Amino acid sequence: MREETTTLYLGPQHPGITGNMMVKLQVRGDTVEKAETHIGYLHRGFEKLMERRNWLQSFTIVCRICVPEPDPNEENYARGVEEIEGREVPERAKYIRVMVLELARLASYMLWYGGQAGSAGLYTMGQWSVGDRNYILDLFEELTGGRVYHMYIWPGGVRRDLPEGFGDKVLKTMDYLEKRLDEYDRLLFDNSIFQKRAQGVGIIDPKKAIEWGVVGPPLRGCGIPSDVRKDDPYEVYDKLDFEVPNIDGNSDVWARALVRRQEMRESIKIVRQVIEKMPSGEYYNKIPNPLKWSIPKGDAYVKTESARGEFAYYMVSDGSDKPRRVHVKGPAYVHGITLLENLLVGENIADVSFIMNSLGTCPPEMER
Amino acid sequence: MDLLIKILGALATVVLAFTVGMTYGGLTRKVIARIQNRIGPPWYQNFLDNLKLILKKEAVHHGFMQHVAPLWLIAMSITTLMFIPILKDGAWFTNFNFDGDLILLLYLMVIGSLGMALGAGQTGNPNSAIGVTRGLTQMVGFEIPWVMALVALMIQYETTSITGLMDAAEAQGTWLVFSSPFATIAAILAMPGMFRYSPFDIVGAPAELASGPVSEFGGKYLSTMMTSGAIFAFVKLTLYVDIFFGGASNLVELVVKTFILYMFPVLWGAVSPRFRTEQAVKFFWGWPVLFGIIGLIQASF
Amino acid sequence: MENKELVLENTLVQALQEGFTRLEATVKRKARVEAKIDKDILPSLLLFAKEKLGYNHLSHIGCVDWIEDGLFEIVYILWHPTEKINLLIKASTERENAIMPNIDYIWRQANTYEREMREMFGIEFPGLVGRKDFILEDWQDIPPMRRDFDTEKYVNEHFFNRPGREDAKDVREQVAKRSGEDIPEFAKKYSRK
Amino acid sequence: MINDKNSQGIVDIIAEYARKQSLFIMAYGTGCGAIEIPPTLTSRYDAERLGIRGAATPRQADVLLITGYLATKSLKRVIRVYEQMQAPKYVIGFGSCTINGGMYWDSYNTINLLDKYIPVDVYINGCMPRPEAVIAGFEKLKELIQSGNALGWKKYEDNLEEYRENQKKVIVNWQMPDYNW
Repeated sequence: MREETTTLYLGPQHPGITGNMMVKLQVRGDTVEKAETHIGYLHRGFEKLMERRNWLQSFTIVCRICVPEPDPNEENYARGVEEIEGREVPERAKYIRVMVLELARLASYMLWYGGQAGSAGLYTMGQWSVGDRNYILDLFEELTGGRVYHMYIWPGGVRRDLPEGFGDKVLKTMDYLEKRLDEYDRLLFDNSIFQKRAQGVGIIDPKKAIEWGVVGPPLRGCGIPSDVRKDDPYEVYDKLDFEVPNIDGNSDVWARALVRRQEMRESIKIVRQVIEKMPSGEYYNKIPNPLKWSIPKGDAYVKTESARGEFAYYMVSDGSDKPRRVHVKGPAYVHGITLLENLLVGENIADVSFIMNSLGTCPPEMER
Repeated sequence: MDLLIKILGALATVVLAFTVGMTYGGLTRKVIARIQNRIGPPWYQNFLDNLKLILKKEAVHHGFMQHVAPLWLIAMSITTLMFIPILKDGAWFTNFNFDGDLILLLYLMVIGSLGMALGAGQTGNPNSAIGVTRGLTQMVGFEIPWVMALVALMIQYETTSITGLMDAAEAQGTWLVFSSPFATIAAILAMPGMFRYSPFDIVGAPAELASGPVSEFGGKYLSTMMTSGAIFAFVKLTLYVDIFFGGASNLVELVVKTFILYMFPVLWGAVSPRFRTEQAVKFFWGWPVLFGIIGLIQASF
Repeated sequence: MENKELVLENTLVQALQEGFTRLEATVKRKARVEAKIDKDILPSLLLFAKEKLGYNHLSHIGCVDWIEDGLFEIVYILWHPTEKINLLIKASTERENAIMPNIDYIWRQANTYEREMREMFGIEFPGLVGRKDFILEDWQDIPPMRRDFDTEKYVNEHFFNRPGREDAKDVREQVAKRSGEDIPEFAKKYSRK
Repeated sequence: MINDKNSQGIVDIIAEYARKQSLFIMAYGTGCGAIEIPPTLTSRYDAERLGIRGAATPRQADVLLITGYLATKSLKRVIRVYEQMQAPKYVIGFGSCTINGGMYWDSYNTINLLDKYIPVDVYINGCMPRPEAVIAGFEKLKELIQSGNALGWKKYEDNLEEYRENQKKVIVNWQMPDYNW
């Protein structure tokens, strides 16, 4: 065994990395001594582009900020505009938004299933879950016209009403999904090798987690049931019955996996409730002529619980027809840089990609 | 005339091993695809992949050893193949085996990996270097139960030749899997490690090491290694069938037995994540070694 | 009625105003409290909020370029995990030779935000460690997120454009010509000349 | 050269058949289009039945998928990856952003016109292209390969100076070895 350290560049071209980013590792033997995240391979300058586009044009590009789960971006943008402008949203639109957000969460978690299992070498899981994810994308396609980018939740409501019989289709998909989730459990969570790989790896100190800026499933994996849907309820989440998973675990990869496993079931529960309670009425509070649509001076800090954690926008309007500043803060901004760099020290190289997947590092939202 | 048959037989063996090995590779992908709810590639996909790799117009190498490593591997695979009786009594496929061949085989099967280690080391890719280290560590893991199983058989039947073991099986009327079950279990548990299928595929794990030792090998080098891998898979399967499952008296029997045996690591791999290196070694030194010891005790008394 | 709902928020405003004299604090809405402060006493306010008031989660640091006033406004957004309130602390600095106090000893994740601001706005943080290049690589122009940076001009200078874009056909007119219909009156004013 | 269909001998036809039926995709998700690659490769669309599968390193790959916009920082790595691939190699420009910049046409950090920097054999348009469109793009590439017309790599070799000039216009600090083929 060699004694000196080796520099290992994990990425940007690397099958194990979650997207287009790079982690520079100093390894001794099989153990990581130092990790450094390098980002910027996906930087498009969204915040600059939004300064050049008017309020409605900006709405079409925000969904591109996060690829696996674009809807929290639309939701944030719409809610931020509504908060600054004081625009009312019809009740039906709120329910539809919640449904879309929860479906997006499910789709994102199913991609996570594939990533988490795939980084541990269990490719069958990814084939199943990413394949089944298409059923959710089909629903999106019928509702919004797009599989991945929906551009559906916009200021004032949603872009289209639900198609005929859509609720039944959603319920049918949910029934199917629930059946499949049990099979996923048998394949992944009951697998003793996966348990051995996941337990005791990537431990976040629960006492420090809040201070370090950890949010979302990693924070809930520490036994701190923090969720924007409960803490700062938006849309109609305060009228719905769901639970935030409270895992009494080790705050390791395994605990985070359990959080996501339970949250998928909660999401299915929420979607069912939303379909059941869906009010009739308007779905859209019409905005004025978008070319002349100015928004009064003001700022807003809005946040949405995405599949990876709290997704926040800080939006500033200077009273003109274009946003002054839209500052995006994705959960991976903290998880993928400071937290990851600290968690990886002392871990095995084999677990680097595994931990990254469990934190949900997503480069497009780190660098926008 | 004898010599001619020997030479032709050897050539036929290589062709057979290549064809069967590659087809098994294709069928494996098909089987795994069916498990994964997919149609999967056609059974001849691996032949096409291999052909394409040979036909690549360029293949960069980083020095002499990288040139040699794939050739080394394929030479070792063919040499090993030569010492294995493919069919029980045929004049054609008995090849060059002699009395001491089981011990020789143990060495030959290791030497291929060492050549690979040298070749991968020269590419300068840290992924390769780490992959090789892991490969050698893992080899230490699975070699122990495997050698224990073979030694148990050698003691029990007082022979070190494969044909001797096959004769013993014929003489007692049952396959060795029934007369020395513990050694067989130890050997079979070591098998996925030998094939480097999940859960023991950490050596070339794409998610960490970008396919590990082979990451700098492309074009004709990769093709040579694929060929060598196919032949070596056939070698290992035939060896297992010869030793534990009574060998085969015709090709159909051989193919059926090896394929059924092959499905064990494949199916296990399809539903397993991979072990880390130390976990893999721990696994091999757990139950498989225990079975090996029981096998040895059974053989001694 | 309203005061009853915003009890926690109002207590926070009082606590802030008692602790610091040169500070304006207002309740924006439920769970959002805003405070404006001078940049010199910003670190002590952040420490006060973290240690004494329990706002130990740094959610976000945002930066807005007010080019008309010659100011950068930096917003530190904190979160109280049990009282569930977001505290927005705003501080300004001059655009020329912009310097802000470095706070990554209070929250280590602030380091990332500060590196980004240094790169994107050109704000210096004395004592900040970390590579100069964070998101961009070999950037030679003025920091791109400043409002006086013209991205379209930069694009035209550095990148290629697909030929055929220049003739810039008016889609409306083309469609009208093809279908043989007139452009509606109300839409004519948006047509290209 | 074999760019004329009539001059293809039987060996060429077999060779091109093998090449087109076995396409290893470089595992490099350069942009947001990478999100539609997993569905394309997994159970519903199953590109593996068409001989398309992933390859972990550039040495083993045949197809470089440029999935969407390319930030200038990424472009440098993409060029390096492309040059490490072994000929014959093919490039698929995936998504509108590779064609004309798409909705990032005025972004200071993304290039607009991919084939000024590396040769592109097939473009797939859309934002983002559906898996069906991706598979259709691959079928188009297969047609080109079978007829011997997927010669982007040849074009790159022949016009290396021109490509280098364009690349160096964007990449300020060219700390890369000049590649040996």
